[in-house]
Amino acid sequence: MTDTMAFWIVQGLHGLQFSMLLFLLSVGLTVIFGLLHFVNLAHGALYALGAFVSFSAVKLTGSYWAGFLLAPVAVAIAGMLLYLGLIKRMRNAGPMNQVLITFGLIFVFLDIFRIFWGDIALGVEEPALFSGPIEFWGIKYSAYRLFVIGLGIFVLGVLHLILSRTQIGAMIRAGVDNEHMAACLGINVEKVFFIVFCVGCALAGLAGAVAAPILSVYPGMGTEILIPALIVVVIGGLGSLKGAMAGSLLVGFIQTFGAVIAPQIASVLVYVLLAGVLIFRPAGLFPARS
Amino acid sequence: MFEKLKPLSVRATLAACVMAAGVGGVNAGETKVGLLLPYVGVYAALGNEIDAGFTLALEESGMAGDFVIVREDTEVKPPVGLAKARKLVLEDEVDVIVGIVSSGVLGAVRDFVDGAQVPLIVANAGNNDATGSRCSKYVARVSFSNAQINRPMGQWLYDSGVRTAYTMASDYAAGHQTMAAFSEAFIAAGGEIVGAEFTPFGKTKDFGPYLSKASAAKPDAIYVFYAGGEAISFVKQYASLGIKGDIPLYGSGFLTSPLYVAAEGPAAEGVVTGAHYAPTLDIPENNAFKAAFIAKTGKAPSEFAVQGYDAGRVLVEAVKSGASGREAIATAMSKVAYTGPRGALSIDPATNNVVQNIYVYETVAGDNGLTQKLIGQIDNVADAVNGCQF
Amino acid sequence: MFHQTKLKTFVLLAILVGLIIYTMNGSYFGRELVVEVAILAILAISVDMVSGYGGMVSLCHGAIFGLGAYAYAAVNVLMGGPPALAVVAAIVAAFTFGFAVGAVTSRTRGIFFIMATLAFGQMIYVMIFDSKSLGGDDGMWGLTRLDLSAIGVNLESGVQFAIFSVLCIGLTYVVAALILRSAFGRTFSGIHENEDRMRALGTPVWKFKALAFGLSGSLAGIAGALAAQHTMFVSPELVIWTFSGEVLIVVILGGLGTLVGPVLGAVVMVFLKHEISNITTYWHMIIGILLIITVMAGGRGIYGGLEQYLARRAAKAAPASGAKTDA
Amino acid sequence: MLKVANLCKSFGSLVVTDDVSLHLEKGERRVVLGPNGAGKTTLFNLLAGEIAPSSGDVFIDGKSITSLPVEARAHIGLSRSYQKNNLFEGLTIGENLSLAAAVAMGLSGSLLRDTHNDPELRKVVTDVAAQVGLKDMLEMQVANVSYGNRRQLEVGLALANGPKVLLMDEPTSGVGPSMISAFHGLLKTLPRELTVLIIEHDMDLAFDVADSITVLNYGKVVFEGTPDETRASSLVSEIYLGDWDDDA
Repeated sequence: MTDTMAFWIVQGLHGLQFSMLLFLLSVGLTVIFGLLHFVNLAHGALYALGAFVSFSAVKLTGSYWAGFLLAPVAVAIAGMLLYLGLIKRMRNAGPMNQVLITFGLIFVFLDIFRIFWGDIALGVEEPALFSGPIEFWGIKYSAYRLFVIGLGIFVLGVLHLILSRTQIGAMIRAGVDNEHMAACLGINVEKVFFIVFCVGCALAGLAGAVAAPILSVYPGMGTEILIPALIVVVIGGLGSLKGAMAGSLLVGFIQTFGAVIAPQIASVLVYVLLAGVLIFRPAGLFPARS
Repeated sequence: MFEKLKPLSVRATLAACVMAAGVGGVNAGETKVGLLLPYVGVYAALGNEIDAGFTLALEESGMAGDFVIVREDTEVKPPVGLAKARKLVLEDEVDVIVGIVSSGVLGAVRDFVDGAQVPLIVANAGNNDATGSRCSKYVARVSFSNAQINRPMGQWLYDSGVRTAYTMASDYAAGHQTMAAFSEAFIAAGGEIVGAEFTPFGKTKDFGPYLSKASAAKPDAIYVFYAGGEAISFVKQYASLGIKGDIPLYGSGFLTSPLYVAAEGPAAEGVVTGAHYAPTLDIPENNAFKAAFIAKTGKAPSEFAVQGYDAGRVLVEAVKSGASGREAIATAMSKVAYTGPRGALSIDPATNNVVQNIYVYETVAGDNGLTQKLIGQIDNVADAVNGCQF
Repeated sequence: MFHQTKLKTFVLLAILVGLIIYTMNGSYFGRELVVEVAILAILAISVDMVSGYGGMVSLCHGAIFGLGAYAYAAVNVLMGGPPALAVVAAIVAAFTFGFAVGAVTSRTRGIFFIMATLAFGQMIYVMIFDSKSLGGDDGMWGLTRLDLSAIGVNLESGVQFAIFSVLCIGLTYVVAALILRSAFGRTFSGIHENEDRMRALGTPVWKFKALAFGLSGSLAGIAGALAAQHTMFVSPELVIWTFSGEVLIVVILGGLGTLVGPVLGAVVMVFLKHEISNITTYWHMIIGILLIITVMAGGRGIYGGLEQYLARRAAKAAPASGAKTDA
Repeated sequence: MLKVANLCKSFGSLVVTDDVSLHLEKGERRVVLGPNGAGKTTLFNLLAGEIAPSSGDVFIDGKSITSLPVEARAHIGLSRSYQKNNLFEGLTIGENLSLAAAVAMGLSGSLLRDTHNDPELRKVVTDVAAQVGLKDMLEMQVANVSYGNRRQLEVGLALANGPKVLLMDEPTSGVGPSMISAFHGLLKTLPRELTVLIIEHDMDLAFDVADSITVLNYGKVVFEGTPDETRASSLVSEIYLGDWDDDA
């Protein structure tokens, strides 16, 4: 293996790793979007909550896996409360009110993080199992990042199986396609919504827990990741698993290779892509609903 | 606009409320101080450290009663910082302003305090220009300049055997000034810069692509400038990607600041940085300071706490020398010199920047987590005049 | 569809006169608050114009505002141009960007539109932040204010600048009202009501959306020019996306689609925030909770509520009259 | 005036408009008859440009408008009303009409003129309102008026839009007999040079106002002739008798 080839493979892995993180975050966002027609700007804050919970769990138990398991559960519970308290009532309130409510939630979460975890950025250690680099084919790469890539692919596979093979998956697909039709078919739409919302939140929490050892954990982390995640959703198309993955890969690879090849314009490239999609495919690349 | 220009007063601590006895209650001989720091936002932690250091200095002098403090929150937003500075000067009529963490806020405030002839003691913001081309008789800096910390590191790296270096920094003024100073000195010493990268400031989550690029260039060393959350991400990713085993990491001290190093964990072991303060500096002044700071706040001080302390000390020394009122304090603060927690310290009358030692330390595992092992010291580092004219 | 009612005229004049009186009698800091109110109110008017009357809920007006401020600074500082020219540049730049966003997003609706504006606003932020010539993270300083000495006004004076800012609210309101009651504005409202029918009637919808967004943008540009002159300094914080959300809060608080409501909202928000932040540094949370309550209550904002209250009282007084509100 | 040549539209394998050709002279009143699902509304959508044909052409005044978008066709003078009310619900009747009239008069883009208080435009609005029987209801909000009034406004919008060719999609759908006769009267008062194509279910109305009649079935033109010929046609009565439940 030549150095150049190894270099590009490593960069490809970087792109893949970032894409998977974006995927975990945006898949919940996009399915909640597609099914509930609800835009949750606080999705980023839930991701940050996942990271903070994972930080505390790791600190208490000394094990990364405690955070890995606890964060999705805690964030799903937070999502449950949000759904029952606010979101259920705001489902038909129109996009602007939803944007405003969840925008308010961002403020609330920011200060909650500050009160409980302070202003200083925190760190979470990689799990011992995946600590440090491993070498294969003459390439040295972070074991933990490979784990993140694997996890992303695993989650994609599980979600795909659930959507295509199970009863609830069929209900979700029917609901995304046509809510009234689904209700007519005797599907308990409310229940499906609730489950999907909680699962979306759990995935955001998982993304936070997974990101924590790579990045640092601080109150503003959710607000910063929100815009890339929204761009992924718009590019991919609302409500589609395929779209979320395609959007994540596009954004992840454009950012990674943009940073390596053309750092001067890297930051604008994603927006150019977005503008192009909006002009030529206003419903995104793979909209769930035709 | 309420987010950007929101001028308001934030009482950071209860103690402050006691001291801020209210407008108009200033007796003759008392000095009114405007403490202009971020209490919310990304630098809130720095603001609180500086605040604690500053009040410690006043208390320690036994002259706390001679000062009235008015605190204002910059929210790390230049327009807000400027609005607050105006408020302090025009409404509260303070004698001196102390603080300012971000260079953006300093850039916004500089012309105003210069025009209003109000002395400003800068407690962090390191932009070279503030004591260079945009220097002012009324602006003195007790913290550092970006060049001051990193210029000596160029020679030091060469002397310790590094011949080729790859530089990486956040893409904003501090990053560029840091790297310019380091690179110039390193090249002058005989070294070679084999590559330089400026990563988008505040937006870079994944340094992987840049780190892999740096690693592919096979330099003797990587020299970086990152601070806060970016420093944590950077150091951890550097270790996780396995570059740590191949290429040593050097940088300016913020990379492994005591404030953040615990979050970096074992990844930070072996990283060598240069800074204007190291907590393990074993001199009586530092040991006394550390004990007093821990007694006051319950935690060990960072370089930011020291900067706050020295800002307070400079003010106290100026007032002790008999200065009272804006003009007198401005004149007196340029002449202050003493030995403090970071060793001998004085204000350079030519630029109003601090003259101080730069310490090189390695982050190593200690009994209670990570600690700093001093491995080098460059004495009395002063910046060139750089076009400064009062 | 927009109607300038007597109540609107009264409320607007009451606010403007109130602010001027407050400026004359207030402290230095009171004047800062007044300028803040003015900048926020102008921006809120511009957002209400497209969001309230055209259904184009924008999350990029903060960025357009910042772009205006930067255009002002660029002409004033980098090119050494006079402030008057810089104001024109601010308006032109804001108009151009607004027009482009309006055109590109004209086919998108609802949440897609909102997110697209968010992303394009963020694009401006990234470009400004990355631009070395615009000072990057440090921003630009050394801005000068308009020279109105010809008419005996000295904007260097805090009081006069604050009053000038208040008058700018009035000016912006008049411009927005004239646009909304013109044939163009009514057609724009028609598009909001029923886009397909408006198109079937022969309206090239995208042109109207783009132009309306551009015109609204130019009002945001005025706010930007005012902000640049106020601080005499610009930095990327002006362009940050959350500010767009905050402006939207002000519009909702005051009353979406009422034009005068957002002015009222700006006054309430600035003074409220000032009071809350005197008490705690966790004011973000309190503002957030207030916002959630306001929206959950499903209210029509402060002005909408006032209008409703007066209409109900009038209906009680004269039960037979079927007075029509202009909601 | 309006010429349709070999117009086809299919959705997948479903052919909804099958080689339709029509020719309307200036001032002609043509009624389109046909059972439900015959493709009448689809034909209108094709003519108005709301959907694109699979093949074929549409001409106005001899010029092809096939590639023009909806709004450009309206500008040329092709105006339509809808079978299902498609109005500006939140506005008053007067505001509705003035929106349509402003477009026709080329004022809609003006930033200077206030169409609400423009005498010239005001006159068009009151004239059209009088024509469709809404003269006294200009200040009423659409959301608050009866279904019948909305049907009237639906036609009013099309008329205020200054048409040369008027497409009316079941203008009397769902209204009572008195309103049907009122509408009947309206059609007779329309300027004689206006070309009108109407989809209609009410046979009496159709035979009374039409100069000519086209019958569609399964997307095809199956009959074309004068009202008398149509009345006499066994094919037409067969289609109608065979599909009697068309009283939608």
